Amino acid sequence: MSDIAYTTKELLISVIAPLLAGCRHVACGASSPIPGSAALLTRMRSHGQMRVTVLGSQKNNFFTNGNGELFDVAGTGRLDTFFLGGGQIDGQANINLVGAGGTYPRNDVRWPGSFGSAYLYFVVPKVILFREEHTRRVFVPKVDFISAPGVSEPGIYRPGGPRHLVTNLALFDFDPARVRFVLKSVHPGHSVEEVLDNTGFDFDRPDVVPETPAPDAATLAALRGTIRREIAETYPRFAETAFAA
Amino acid sequence: MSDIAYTTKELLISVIAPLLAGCRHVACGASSPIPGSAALLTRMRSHGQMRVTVLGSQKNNFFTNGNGELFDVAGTGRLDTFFLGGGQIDGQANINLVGAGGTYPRNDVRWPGSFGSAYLYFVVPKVILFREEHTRRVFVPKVDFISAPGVSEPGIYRPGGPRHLVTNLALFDFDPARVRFVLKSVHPGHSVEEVLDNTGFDFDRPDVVPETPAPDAATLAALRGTIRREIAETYPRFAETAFAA
Amino acid sequence: MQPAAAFASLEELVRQIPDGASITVPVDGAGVALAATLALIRRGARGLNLITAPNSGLQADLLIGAGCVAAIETAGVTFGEYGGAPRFVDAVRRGTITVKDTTCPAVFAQLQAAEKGQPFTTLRGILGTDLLANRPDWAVIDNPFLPGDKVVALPAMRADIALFHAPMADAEGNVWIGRRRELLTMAHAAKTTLVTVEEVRDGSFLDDEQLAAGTIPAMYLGAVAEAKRGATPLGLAGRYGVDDGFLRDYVELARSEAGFARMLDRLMGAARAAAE
Amino acid sequence: MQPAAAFASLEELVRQIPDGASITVPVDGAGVALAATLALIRRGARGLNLITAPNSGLQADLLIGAGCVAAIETAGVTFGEYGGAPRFVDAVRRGTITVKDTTCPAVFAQLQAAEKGQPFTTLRGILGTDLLANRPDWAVIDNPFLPGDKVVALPAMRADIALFHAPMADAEGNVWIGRRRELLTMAHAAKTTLVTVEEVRDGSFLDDEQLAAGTIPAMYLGAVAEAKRGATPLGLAGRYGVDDGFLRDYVELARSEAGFARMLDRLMGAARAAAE
Repeated sequence: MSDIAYTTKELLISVIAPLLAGCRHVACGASSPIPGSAALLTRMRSHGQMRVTVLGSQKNNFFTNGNGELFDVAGTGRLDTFFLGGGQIDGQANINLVGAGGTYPRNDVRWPGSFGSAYLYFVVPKVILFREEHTRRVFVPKVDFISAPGVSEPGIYRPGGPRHLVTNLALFDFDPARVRFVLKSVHPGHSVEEVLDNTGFDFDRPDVVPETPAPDAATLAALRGTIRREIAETYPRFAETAFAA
Repeated sequence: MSDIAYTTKELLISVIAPLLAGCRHVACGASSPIPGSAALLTRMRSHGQMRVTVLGSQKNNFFTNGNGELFDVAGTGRLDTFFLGGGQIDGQANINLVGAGGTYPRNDVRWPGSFGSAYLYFVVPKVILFREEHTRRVFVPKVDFISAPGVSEPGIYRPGGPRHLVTNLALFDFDPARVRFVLKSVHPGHSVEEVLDNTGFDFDRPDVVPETPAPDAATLAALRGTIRREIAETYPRFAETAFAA
Repeated sequence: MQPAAAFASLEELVRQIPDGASITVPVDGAGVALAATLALIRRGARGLNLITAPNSGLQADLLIGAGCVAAIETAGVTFGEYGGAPRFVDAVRRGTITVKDTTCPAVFAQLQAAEKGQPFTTLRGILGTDLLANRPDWAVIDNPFLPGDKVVALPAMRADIALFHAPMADAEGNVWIGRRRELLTMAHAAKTTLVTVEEVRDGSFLDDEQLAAGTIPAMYLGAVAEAKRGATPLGLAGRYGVDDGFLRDYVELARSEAGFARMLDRLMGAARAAAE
Repeated sequence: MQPAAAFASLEELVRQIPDGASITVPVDGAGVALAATLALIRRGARGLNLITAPNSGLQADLLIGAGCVAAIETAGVTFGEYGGAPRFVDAVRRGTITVKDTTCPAVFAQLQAAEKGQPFTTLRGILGTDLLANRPDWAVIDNPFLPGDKVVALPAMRADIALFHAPMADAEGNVWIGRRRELLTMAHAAKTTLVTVEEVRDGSFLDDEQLAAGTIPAMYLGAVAEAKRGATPLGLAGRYGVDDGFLRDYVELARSEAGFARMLDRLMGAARAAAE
């Protein structure tokens, strides 16, 4: 715990970073400044052992074989962690990036599309689901369209899948054997009740749910110094606003 | 017909060149100076309509996607003509680049291997078989190993195949419908009997077999000027010895 | 001399895209031929089968908004941080275009199959998704080397035309794309390729080992047109950035058809001014 | 900072190739790591499964002659205009190595399948050949999109090690290969890649758009060793030519085991002299 004031984005970065410890290669997709910052923070602490790919970056993107190289890297086991989100996420960790309401393809709400999720969710060992908005609109009993399924039947090639879920309210683990999320901690200033009220699916939780540790002074110093500079290359506006001065 | 003296290699180039007329793209494999010279000659006459790829050349090789690009170009219909040879060639135009005698893989005679023949023979519309040595050792009743078959069963994807055979003695066409070679002309100084004596398979021939036209003065001038210079980039020793002064 | 690619004006270039053609286009920022897209809209193209390789933003939204598109095959259409793609979303909801949802690596694998002249390819993943459930043109087959192992089979993606913008062409019509190798794959995979470039340089990139490594040879190209700032208002890496203000306005205003018409006018006006 | 590739000596580099490993090597003249090959022979490697991508000459013949090879998968082993590959031919005839005959595009397609992490690929052609008849590890399957259309299925070719020589590495261990893109595919496809280079330069090739287009990123590389003239007596495009005299002598003399031993000594002596 720290007495230093911090922003919500700083908290989320500090929640994600420890989940990446020990990874050799972490990649973050487009429009992912918080996962990107968490990856850069963990790389800083890895003493040169961790590689980070920030899509959209020039400095932190080593690909020389075109846009498809990310998927080849993932398919050959050279990517340990990727981040996915979803317009809807259900309790079996199915994610929907396509649309909600009405009947596909003429959904009432149309999102951009599934991007690489239908592949990366299968082959990347540790997928971290990240969605800031924690509401029943997002966390539904059952997604309206499966862009990528949380689990697969036995016999289907599936070395990868969801392992964690991070939101503005809480951190969950995902248990693929039981096909259920497990609440691990609730962020400072929020409660288990608030999480229950805003989640449309059942999940497991311990009798006493810990509070998510606030970022410590060293973490905040790193974020506000090195990491702010590094992430600014790809996300200049985020770098200006996400961190306390 | 021409009264100018010419070398056998100049004759062979002048035999092959007309077979390439109208092609948009001709490629020649490694160790193919005679086909290469014929392709460059035809390109010169095409008024900028024909592209030539000489493997091993820097100037006449536009590939920028690695060694495999030749096969991709062929597979997508972007290559009209390629040259193949064979340690053995039989009357059904099967070619053998692997070995003869004994039992595969322990053949008595072992050649380098099949290279791209097992693919290019299927997808390149006009494959020209070229083998200078015209003997019964080469032109056998049945090859000992099929590196690539002359024809395929109905239903097999086969836009390409053998269309001509050029040797030191003669020019043949190949008729895929009848699965037979047809003698088109015998080179000056040789006879139909000599061709029959040195060919181990049956082939068709007209009652009167024409003599192969000798290279004309304009062709010889082109060969001994522009083409000699162009082929020297890849085959310097050939350029020194193949052409009369 | 080898045959060179044909140099053309923007208008001549887009005349090679017939109504109903299938077109592959790259990701926003990776070399979108936006000036050519405007020329295509000006010529009133209709019924295009747009394939985004693998996703798009402004380019797809403009073509859809202008009524050029019958169907779109895409892993995603979005303006990223700026917001959703208004004309795409509207057309999908109203059912005025056919949308074939896909996933990025499927597109890349299908382009590679077409590049090789192979009839189909296979890909891990996808099983159990509603993408697969809605793609009757995909199949599930057995891995012949591991009984019981299912893989998704995808047909080769051989578009009529690949269309993109690149930093430069040489005098022979070879086009330099640097490390944007997906553009090379698109060119290999399509029946023909139309490219706009910032500038045309003397000589041949293929004579320079460093440039050759990032070059698309002329033989793949149907036409090359010079179009300075031809990706504007999108960016071109190493040359110019994206026009933030335009994209911000666009995602707001193009929610209505009238607003879209105004934004399209703004682009057309800028293109006319640049051409004069 | 991103992790860099490990720089190593030639001896350290070849220690990463265990007996029995499968190794992909490029075509003679395309960047053969000949100095590393000699180091591998010196360390007495045995039981290698050599995969030529897609053919070879001196390198394969040396490894076979020195008794390092248990099996070779190849589309061809030859010295081209110089003549046949004497130790390869002898070993095949005597049955002391296993030979798996293949065809060039099969190798490229299988490497691309491994590069993508796909279990297998398919290829046109090959049907009706004795290649197929002798490859129980290949299969014939139906094109799922065209009933009755047969294609040959080939397993992904994921070698333990890719081994080659390149013009230069940078300080981070990124390796520049220019337009020799088959080396990139080999590196992507193998479990790890060992590279020798003519020279190591400061900075990062990835910061230069022209160099980046022809660069293999460090992440794919297990070790990089500096080896000046590391392809000799074979050539390296743009740097030095082939040693004609050596190859002429080799194809003659290496027909006998004693002659081969003399030629190998000649190379080892030259390598020692170069190292001093």
